[in-house]
Amino acid sequence: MPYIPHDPDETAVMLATVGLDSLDALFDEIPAALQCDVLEIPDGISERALRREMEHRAAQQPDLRCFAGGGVYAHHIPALVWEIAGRGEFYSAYTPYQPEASQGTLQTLYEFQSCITRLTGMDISNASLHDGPTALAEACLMALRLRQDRNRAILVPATLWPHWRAVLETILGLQDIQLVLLPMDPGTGRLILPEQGLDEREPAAMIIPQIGIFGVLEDVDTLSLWAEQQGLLRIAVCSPYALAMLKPPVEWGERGVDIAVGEAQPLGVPLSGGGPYLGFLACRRDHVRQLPGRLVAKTVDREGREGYCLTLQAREQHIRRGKATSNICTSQGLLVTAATIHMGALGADGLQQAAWESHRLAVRLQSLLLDIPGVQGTCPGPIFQEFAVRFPLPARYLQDRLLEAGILAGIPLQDWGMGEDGDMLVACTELLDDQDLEEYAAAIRQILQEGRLAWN
Amino acid sequence: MPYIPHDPDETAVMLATVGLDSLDALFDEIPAALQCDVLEIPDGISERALRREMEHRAAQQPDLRCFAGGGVYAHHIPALVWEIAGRGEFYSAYTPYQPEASQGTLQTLYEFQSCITRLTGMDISNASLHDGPTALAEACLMALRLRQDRNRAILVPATLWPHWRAVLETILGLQDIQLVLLPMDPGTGRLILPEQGLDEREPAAMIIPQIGIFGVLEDVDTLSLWAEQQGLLRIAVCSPYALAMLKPPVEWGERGVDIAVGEAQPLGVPLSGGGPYLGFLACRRDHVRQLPGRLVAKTVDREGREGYCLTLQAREQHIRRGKATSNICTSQGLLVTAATIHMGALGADGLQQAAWESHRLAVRLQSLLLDIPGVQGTCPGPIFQEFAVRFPLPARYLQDRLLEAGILAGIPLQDWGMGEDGDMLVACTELLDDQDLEEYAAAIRQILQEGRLAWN
Amino acid sequence: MELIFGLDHKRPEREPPEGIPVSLLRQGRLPLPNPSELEVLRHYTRLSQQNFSVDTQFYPLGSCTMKYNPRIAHELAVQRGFSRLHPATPARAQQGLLQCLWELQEWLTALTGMAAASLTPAAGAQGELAGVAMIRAYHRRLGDSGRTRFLIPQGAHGTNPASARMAGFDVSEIPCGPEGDMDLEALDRALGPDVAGIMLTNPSVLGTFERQIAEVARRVHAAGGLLYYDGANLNAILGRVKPGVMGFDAMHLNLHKTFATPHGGGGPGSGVVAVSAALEPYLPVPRVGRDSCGWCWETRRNHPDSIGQLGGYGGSVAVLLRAHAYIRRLGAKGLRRVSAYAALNANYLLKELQRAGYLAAFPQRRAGHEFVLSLQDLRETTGVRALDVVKRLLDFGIHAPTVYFPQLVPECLLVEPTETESRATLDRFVAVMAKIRREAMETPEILFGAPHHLPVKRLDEALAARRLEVAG
Amino acid sequence: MELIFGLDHKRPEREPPEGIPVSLLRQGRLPLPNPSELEVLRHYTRLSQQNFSVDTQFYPLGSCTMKYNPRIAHELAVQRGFSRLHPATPARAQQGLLQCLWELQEWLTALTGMAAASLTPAAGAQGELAGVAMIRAYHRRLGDSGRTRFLIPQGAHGTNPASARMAGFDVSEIPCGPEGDMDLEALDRALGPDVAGIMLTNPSVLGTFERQIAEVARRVHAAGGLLYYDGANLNAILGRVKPGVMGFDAMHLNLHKTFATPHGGGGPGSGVVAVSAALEPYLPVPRVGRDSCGWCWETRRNHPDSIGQLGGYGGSVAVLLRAHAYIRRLGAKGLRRVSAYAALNANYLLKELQRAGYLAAFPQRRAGHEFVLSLQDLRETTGVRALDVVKRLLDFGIHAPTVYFPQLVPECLLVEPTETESRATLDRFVAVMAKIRREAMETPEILFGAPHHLPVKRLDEALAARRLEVAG
Ligand SMILES: Cc1ncc(COP(=O)(O)O)c(C=O)c1O
Ligand SMILES: Cc1ncc(COP(=O)(O)O)c(C=O)c1O
Repeated sequence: MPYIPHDPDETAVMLATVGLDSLDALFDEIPAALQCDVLEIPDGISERALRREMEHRAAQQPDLRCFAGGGVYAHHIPALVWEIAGRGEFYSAYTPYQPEASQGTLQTLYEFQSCITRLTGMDISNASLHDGPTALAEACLMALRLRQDRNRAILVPATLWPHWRAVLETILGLQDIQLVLLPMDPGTGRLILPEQGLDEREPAAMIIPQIGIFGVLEDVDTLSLWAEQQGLLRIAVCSPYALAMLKPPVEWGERGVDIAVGEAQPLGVPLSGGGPYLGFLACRRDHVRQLPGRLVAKTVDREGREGYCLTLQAREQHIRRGKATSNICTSQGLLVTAATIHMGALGADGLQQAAWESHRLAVRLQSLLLDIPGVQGTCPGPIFQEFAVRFPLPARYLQDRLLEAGILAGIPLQDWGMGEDGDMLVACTELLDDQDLEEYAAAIRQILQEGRLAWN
Repeated sequence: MPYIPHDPDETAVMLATVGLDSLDALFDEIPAALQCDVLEIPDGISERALRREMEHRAAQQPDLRCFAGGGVYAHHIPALVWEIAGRGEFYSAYTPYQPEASQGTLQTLYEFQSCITRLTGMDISNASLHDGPTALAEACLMALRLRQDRNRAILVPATLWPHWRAVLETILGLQDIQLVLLPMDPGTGRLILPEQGLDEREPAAMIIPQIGIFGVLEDVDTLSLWAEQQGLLRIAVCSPYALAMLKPPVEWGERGVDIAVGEAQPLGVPLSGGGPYLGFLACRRDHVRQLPGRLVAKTVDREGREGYCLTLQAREQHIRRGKATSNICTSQGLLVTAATIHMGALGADGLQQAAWESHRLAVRLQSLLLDIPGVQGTCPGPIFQEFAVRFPLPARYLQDRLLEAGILAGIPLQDWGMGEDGDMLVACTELLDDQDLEEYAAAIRQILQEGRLAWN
Repeated sequence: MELIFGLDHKRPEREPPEGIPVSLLRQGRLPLPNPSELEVLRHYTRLSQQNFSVDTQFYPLGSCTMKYNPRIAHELAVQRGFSRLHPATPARAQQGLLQCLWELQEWLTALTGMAAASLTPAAGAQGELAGVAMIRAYHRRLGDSGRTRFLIPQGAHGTNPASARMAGFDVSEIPCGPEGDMDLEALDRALGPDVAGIMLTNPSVLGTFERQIAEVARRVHAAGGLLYYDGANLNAILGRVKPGVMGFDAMHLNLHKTFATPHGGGGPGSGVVAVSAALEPYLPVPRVGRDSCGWCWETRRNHPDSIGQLGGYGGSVAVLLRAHAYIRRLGAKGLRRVSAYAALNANYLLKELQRAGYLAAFPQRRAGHEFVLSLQDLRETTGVRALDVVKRLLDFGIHAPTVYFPQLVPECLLVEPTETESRATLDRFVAVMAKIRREAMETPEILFGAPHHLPVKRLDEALAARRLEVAG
Repeated sequence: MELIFGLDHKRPEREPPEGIPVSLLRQGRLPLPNPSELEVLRHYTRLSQQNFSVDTQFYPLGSCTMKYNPRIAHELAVQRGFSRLHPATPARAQQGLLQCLWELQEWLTALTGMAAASLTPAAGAQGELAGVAMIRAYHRRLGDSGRTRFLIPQGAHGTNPASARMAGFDVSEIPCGPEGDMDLEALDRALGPDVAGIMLTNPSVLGTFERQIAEVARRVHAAGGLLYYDGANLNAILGRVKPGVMGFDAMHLNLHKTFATPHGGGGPGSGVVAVSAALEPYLPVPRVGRDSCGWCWETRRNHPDSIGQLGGYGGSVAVLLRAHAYIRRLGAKGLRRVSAYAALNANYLLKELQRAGYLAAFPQRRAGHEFVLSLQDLRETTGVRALDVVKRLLDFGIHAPTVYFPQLVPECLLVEPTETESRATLDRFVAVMAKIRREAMETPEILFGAPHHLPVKRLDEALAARRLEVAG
């Protein structure tokens, strides 16, 4: 039962070996004035009491059908994903610095890297960053290192999720890097390119999201081509389920992008109220020395047998210290393991099946909602699994009301300080079914009806 | 994703190898008249739809604080028990007929056997039977084989759980074995021994439960001594948590018992609405050739290294066929694994801590209930974790009413066709706390109050 | 590995409880160990790694159906709403569970072509016991208590005769012909007024389908006997052939073979029994029923003629839930795919192994879901026995097929690949078997000494029985 | 082992979706494999078995605190009520979660002796970044933008300088004296109006407690700088010494080292930051707050001076829940036991290894929760390097201690046994280390060739970098 094994006899013998007579004496080098108790923390409780308390806490979150997205999605996670990822040998291992004792983790990371390169078409992927937004920030820093001839500035599209932009502001802001905003056409939800090309500030790179903040698919070829013409590095922002259906960033424009990043949470990682998630970052082969984060490579042992190990560690903080490509150390190992197993468990076919179904449901829900009197679309473009809609009542109010029907209705755009009061970003995944959509629409219809009655 | 890997090409190649052109042709030796579809079974559904449906079904069982026992108990199961027992290598292995490839399961079974011998004090334990009641039935058959000089009859105490007796009736009844009932004193809840010893029928064995049906501890020494004097084999019925506190059967009477059986469910096996559980059966060394069920022994490999294998398989049906000591084949392997890990995880100290706490709570609840006007005790004897109480309202009605307070109040004795209308068998485990007891008592007080008001 | 008992730290002693006479209490310390949590975790995690299992190895163990049991069934069956349910909970607080069990009862009844089912038996053997007990009850109810003998085919699984004996019957064996079908003349000779019935699997333990089954049924019935179907091989005909249609009166299903419950190192299982209308009243209780308030457990009160209770409660509920989830996931079509691919894999593997030089016991027959090889030729030419071959297989990370069962084929292997193995796995198995065959000819010592690469070398089972060190 | 991509079965093609221009769609097949579920399960189960892990091996990896992380914390953190929660869920539908996070925020604030905490950083390095960013913001708010330099002790962990650089600072290193304490004169020389602050761990990466910490704090503060505490070594002083009391202004905690989250093969972690009152306004958002309706997420709207968001949402929630469960389970007393036994194990092990002939880098000092050995003597007498010794350890089923860190001790091992290991495990480690030492003297080839008994022999890391095969 106990986490600490020692019994009193063992403790006494060990203390004697050390030449002390009490546990507290082990701290005799620490000035007494610095030592104290922590009285604010309650007494410990048994495992069974803890379980009871925490089950109660967990039960306070109602079970909701999830129509919220915004970069993280409630996709189906096959039972075997965490069954395996949770095995002690994965769960309780350290970063695989000793490759001979870590082939399990290393090959899994290698397979993750391979999956990401296969999804994006890029040459090389690292083995995860903390989440999508930090991956994007790292990509920007990487681009700046690659293009030291340019200004320390990045073109940031107005169609990027606001919380991603916020992270860029924090991290890039520390190095006084400029974020140059590319405007969006509110009528289409797509970016507007400057007519004359760039002004004299000459940023190093442009961020190109495959899907804009209102869910509309960007014309990635046009954007990429333009960026190529401006001599900008291109940083793609992609989502893994969308990549199962949409054109991979290696094919965007004439020459493909330079770096592709995204949030890999949808690949088998539970939503967990906001984290931990995992970002991916893939790039061209010739950019690899500026890659942040861990990288696994295939090699051979002294008998010529294949094996895997961390590589190009000279990029990393534990070797290069202040000059590393990033300060990242602990990244998202176990989530990478889960994501890799998830992709294996679904397979190409399962991933596409889920993508197709999510798309079908989103298109159908969009039309169900637009059929309701008073509900308007925001942008007409093609969508993948998410779209914005304008309700005649405040989106926050509707979100609140739909909780009662066991529905998380989406993300009110005002939560991000965007759009109008009634704007809601709504996402579908294959976890939902047609009846859920109908119940969503019916609930909205009902509330709007009530509203109309109340106002008349 | 799929459970069956073959794609159409693979199927075609394999069929060609077999020399057939369709899957259905594989069944061409089966007369057509015997072949048909199963139209009554609904179409399959996706894993995600299945999860949703089954989560809904699971949620229909309310979360109850469990005061029901009757041989199976809601003890605390440490998180690591099923974490490990559920590992694929235990979960998806077969019976360890190939010992070199099954040392994990075999050593675990050996440790289970060792734990049971240590708990009971007996020499030898098998590696599980289906549940407590079948273990008792097997013990009776074993006793009859050991005592072929005696009548095919067993002394069955009236204090044995009725559902256990029902199983004896079914199984022993098939071989027309006689169950001779030893009566109980309803005032004490204990057995009454015949003044003159046995009549001429001379049964082979006597069953001695350590704890009677009303929860009262039997005077096992007196019972055992008497049975010794009658030349009867003694079959003890014990419960593992009780054995952590009470005298082990090897010490009962003058010479100890011959066979000890019990239900091992409390050792880490979830209640699961009735099963699967696991029975244990331990015996004296000289009775081992009549032991039913699997048995693991230590041995050495050809290099002298220690290892484990199944032993005395000549007792079993796959060798001895019709003359086997039992027909049992598949037993309760994974539950044995869980029970062994459970005992390890709790340790002697944890097991005793839980036993002591269960006892303390039961004694306290008994007195809380007896303080309520109108509530009576049934028997005065010492208890372990369970006791019977007589309510002035029907126990079934109270059980039903207490569900609303999130309490499973116990087992109405009338469910077993025993006692009076108001009699309830109430159990406590360490999963409960003092507040639960107080809420139980308060709920009873309240209902009785209402009742009195209604009747006045 | 060291035993768990070596991991023992002292914990403070406990005061004896008040109110219990000292004479009833344990004296001295409880001789179980006190490890730390990490010690326990490490000990059993490491032990687990010493096992072969379906999750880690190909496991072509005939008669056992070692297939992949979808993990979703496990996840759903152990949900808190099911796992914490005490069996004494009133029916109205367990409707979700009872609905699942009721549906399963219905589905299994349909799948077997029977009239009714009871979920209670804990494993196949207990199902058999229930089955023969029902047949016994049926005859007795007809006033016929002279039927004291049960027939089984030669080579039947050991539980068959053992269960019949446990239900008080004597047993006679019926031989089979060279193609694996039953010798009908021998059957006729065996039948008589003292015969209560016959127990059969179909496909039989030889892996071949008993083609004369309708005729067998006719003759047994004509002689006043009933037919019991041992469902261990149901995977072979799932969704295609109903035992009820073949003429069987009673049967069990091994849910732990066919329906998504893993073997768990030897259980738990479930041996659900299904019967014809004539036997329905005798089904073991409790059964799941429906009344005006919903689903409920029915007891002997509802079924006074029941053979009674076989276990403490309503069966291996958590196993039943897995089977329910599995059937719901696959549906009728999916179940038919199971038998189709089980048969395809078996027949393909048989052909390829024959090509590698192995001799089929019944070369002229289609394999069911499994097949028998005889290594008698190898034994004669090289001295290598079936046991040596399968021990050598372990070295290649492949579990041994069943050996020396069915007992009527000398030096036999019973091989069951199951539907969830890929062609690549089967091909690898064939390649290894071919290699072992070459080794047997060229360097038989390698086989006699096998296994070489496992945690232990070949274990001395005779010594184990002699020393009988069965607790530590 | 074969890659997952080899497990590929063809699946039927899918019609392109309607309503999306072809130019935006993927053309051709998605180049991921299509394995069966069993193939996936087997593949990754077998891979897992090739890992060392705390659950299977002793893992005395200095600076990493590879202790037992109670499984109950995992079980509770992944409950459906937490794991299925979308971060956009309104606060009123996540009160249970928010209450846990709020309590954790309070407890960690208390434990560190700070004024406030923010849970958002995803790992230690991100906590460091947040910390130095807050210090930067603090100075700027005072109008002082000339403080462009951060001090770190020589040999500090690589993330320290990397984080400082990432926040736009230059870095200077301060040497330490022969007993591991900081060289105060060097500190004085380094301090000046351009110094923003200093980053320290205590115990330092040498495993020794910086005894002059109060004096260091006084001098840095006097020079206008602030002190940042790298919490990676908190296990050493848990519940005994509060960084706030030592004089630190900001710090992070590595919940994945000290608070029951496993390392998972390299994450996920959590680097909660805690700060003094002066820095409180700058804490990263979101933070967990309380208002009239209960608990809520507070954003930049509530904290306009915040350095901003470091990640998409509120932090590694599932990791935070594990930490919450762990603290709740242990309570204040339990936390003090952690540091007591971490220290006992480290000091005992150091003594025993010294007895076995190994040289402590700081023999005159008490070990914290870890200690440094130098194998320089071995290298000089036998040519055996620290790397050879730890590779050989792997052969005995013991994970390598940290090697070549801290960089200032030649041929060093950094050994951290943690509190959850038993004396028996430590004694076995000592015995193995003694044996390896003998091997180094007598048969050094064994060490140069190690490991010998793992799935692969020593891997060629140089070749890996040269070939750079990083995807398949
Ligand atoms: C043909 C056959 N019949 C019966 C059984 C007995 O089933 P159980 O092990 O579930 O009791 C088996 C089990 O292997 C079997 O293979
Ligand atoms: C001393 C020290 N500081 C900082 C860190 C970085 O923490 P993280 O890996 O959580 O980013 C580590 C991690 O090993 C460390 O040991």
